[in-house]
Amino acid sequence: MDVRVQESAFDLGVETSEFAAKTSASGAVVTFTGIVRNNAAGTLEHMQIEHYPAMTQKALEAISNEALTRWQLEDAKVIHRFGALKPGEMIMMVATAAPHRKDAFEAAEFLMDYLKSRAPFWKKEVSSDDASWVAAKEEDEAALGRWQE
Amino acid sequence: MDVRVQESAFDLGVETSEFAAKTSASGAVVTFTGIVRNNAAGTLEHMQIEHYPAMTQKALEAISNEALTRWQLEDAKVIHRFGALKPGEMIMMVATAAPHRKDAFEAAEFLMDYLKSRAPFWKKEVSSDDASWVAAKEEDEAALGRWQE
Amino acid sequence: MDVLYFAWVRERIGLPREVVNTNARTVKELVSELVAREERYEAAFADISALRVALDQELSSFDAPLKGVREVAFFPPMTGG
Amino acid sequence: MDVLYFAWVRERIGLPREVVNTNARTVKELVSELVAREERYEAAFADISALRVALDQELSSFDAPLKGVREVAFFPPMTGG
Repeated sequence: MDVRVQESAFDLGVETSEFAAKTSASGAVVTFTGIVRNNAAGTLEHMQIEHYPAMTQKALEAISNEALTRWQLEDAKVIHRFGALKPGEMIMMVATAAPHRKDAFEAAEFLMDYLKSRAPFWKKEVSSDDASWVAAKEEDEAALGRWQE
Repeated sequence: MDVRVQESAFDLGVETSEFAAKTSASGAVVTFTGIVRNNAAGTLEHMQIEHYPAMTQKALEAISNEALTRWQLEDAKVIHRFGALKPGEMIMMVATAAPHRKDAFEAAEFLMDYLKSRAPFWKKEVSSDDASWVAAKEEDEAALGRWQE
Repeated sequence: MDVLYFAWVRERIGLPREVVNTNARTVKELVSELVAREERYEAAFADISALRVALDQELSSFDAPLKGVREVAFFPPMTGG
Repeated sequence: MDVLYFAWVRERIGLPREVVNTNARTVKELVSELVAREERYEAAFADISALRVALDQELSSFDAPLKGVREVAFFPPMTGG
């Protein structure tokens, strides 16, 4: 398991290749990557991502361990950045490796749903004429319902 | 859209990075990679993948177009290899890019479910003492039911 | 008409492709003609519920008409991905 | 007790962290004490249903007891990923 919270950029290609190379017993590797999108007007200067350092690593590890417990996974990786990220930059990625594709897909979706609403990150959109905190979406909170037993 | 059927290896890292870099309007990129697993006894020499050249490219393009129609996707990529692949080698990958993660995940799962049971590939496991065709799984056929309207 | 075989169908029949002159109106009739030829065809087509057929590179059914079709392919259920 | 604020809670209160001496037994009592202090706290805690709280870096509830807790953090719903 590999969980990293960092300000610097990561190389999706290198991270994905390394992850896949390590998982020789698995037939299925799923990755998800979140990328900063511009706003509708195209005026986004950057996305400011704030986090709660003392809590973030612990929270991401807890979510990853939960995924490793609930699905037949060989490995999981989570990288999440903070700081000022420009449109097109990668914010975060998760990767899962499993013998069967259903486990790899479900675990990746689970990780994403929990990251969205339970990991201590907050996003602020800073554009040329405005700065506003991204509001949590009801649909993201609702997505967690799927994983409640 | 990028659909390739090839005997040569592909670089997952390069393919994923290139795909993500092209999709500037999308916030979510999902990839799936299929890797040759060894058998339980650890005796697999290679997986021989046969296909139907005149049909394969057409079938993969039709499945990809269907995904682009059914979900709000910006782009999709499918690479599938044929020939003799050793344990640990990558057999195929799909990638999807979408404004929202739900579309990217669902479209990738749809592509995989259709590739498994509707793209003209057949796998033969060749081990030191045996060679046998991989049987289609009922669960793979059943997985398609989810996408029928 | 070109007739193609893949995977274990190809192995049982012993060749990947052949030209067949036929007046069969449906895939099923074509299968009957082939089965009548030789034992290896009978072995390959023993259980057509375990087989798939494509007409001119499109998945089809054993009841489909062959009129206008140039290429018929027989194979087991696919195992891609 | 260390009290931390994040995102717009931090902006409204005007500082990221402070030490608070309190006898509050629950998170809600702590919030009441803070709100009684100054208008900027009132602005931040106007609607606690729009807020989340973590006790010693674990998500918790506003009814939770503060006994033994060393670090309380207030913030809006998270928007990670």
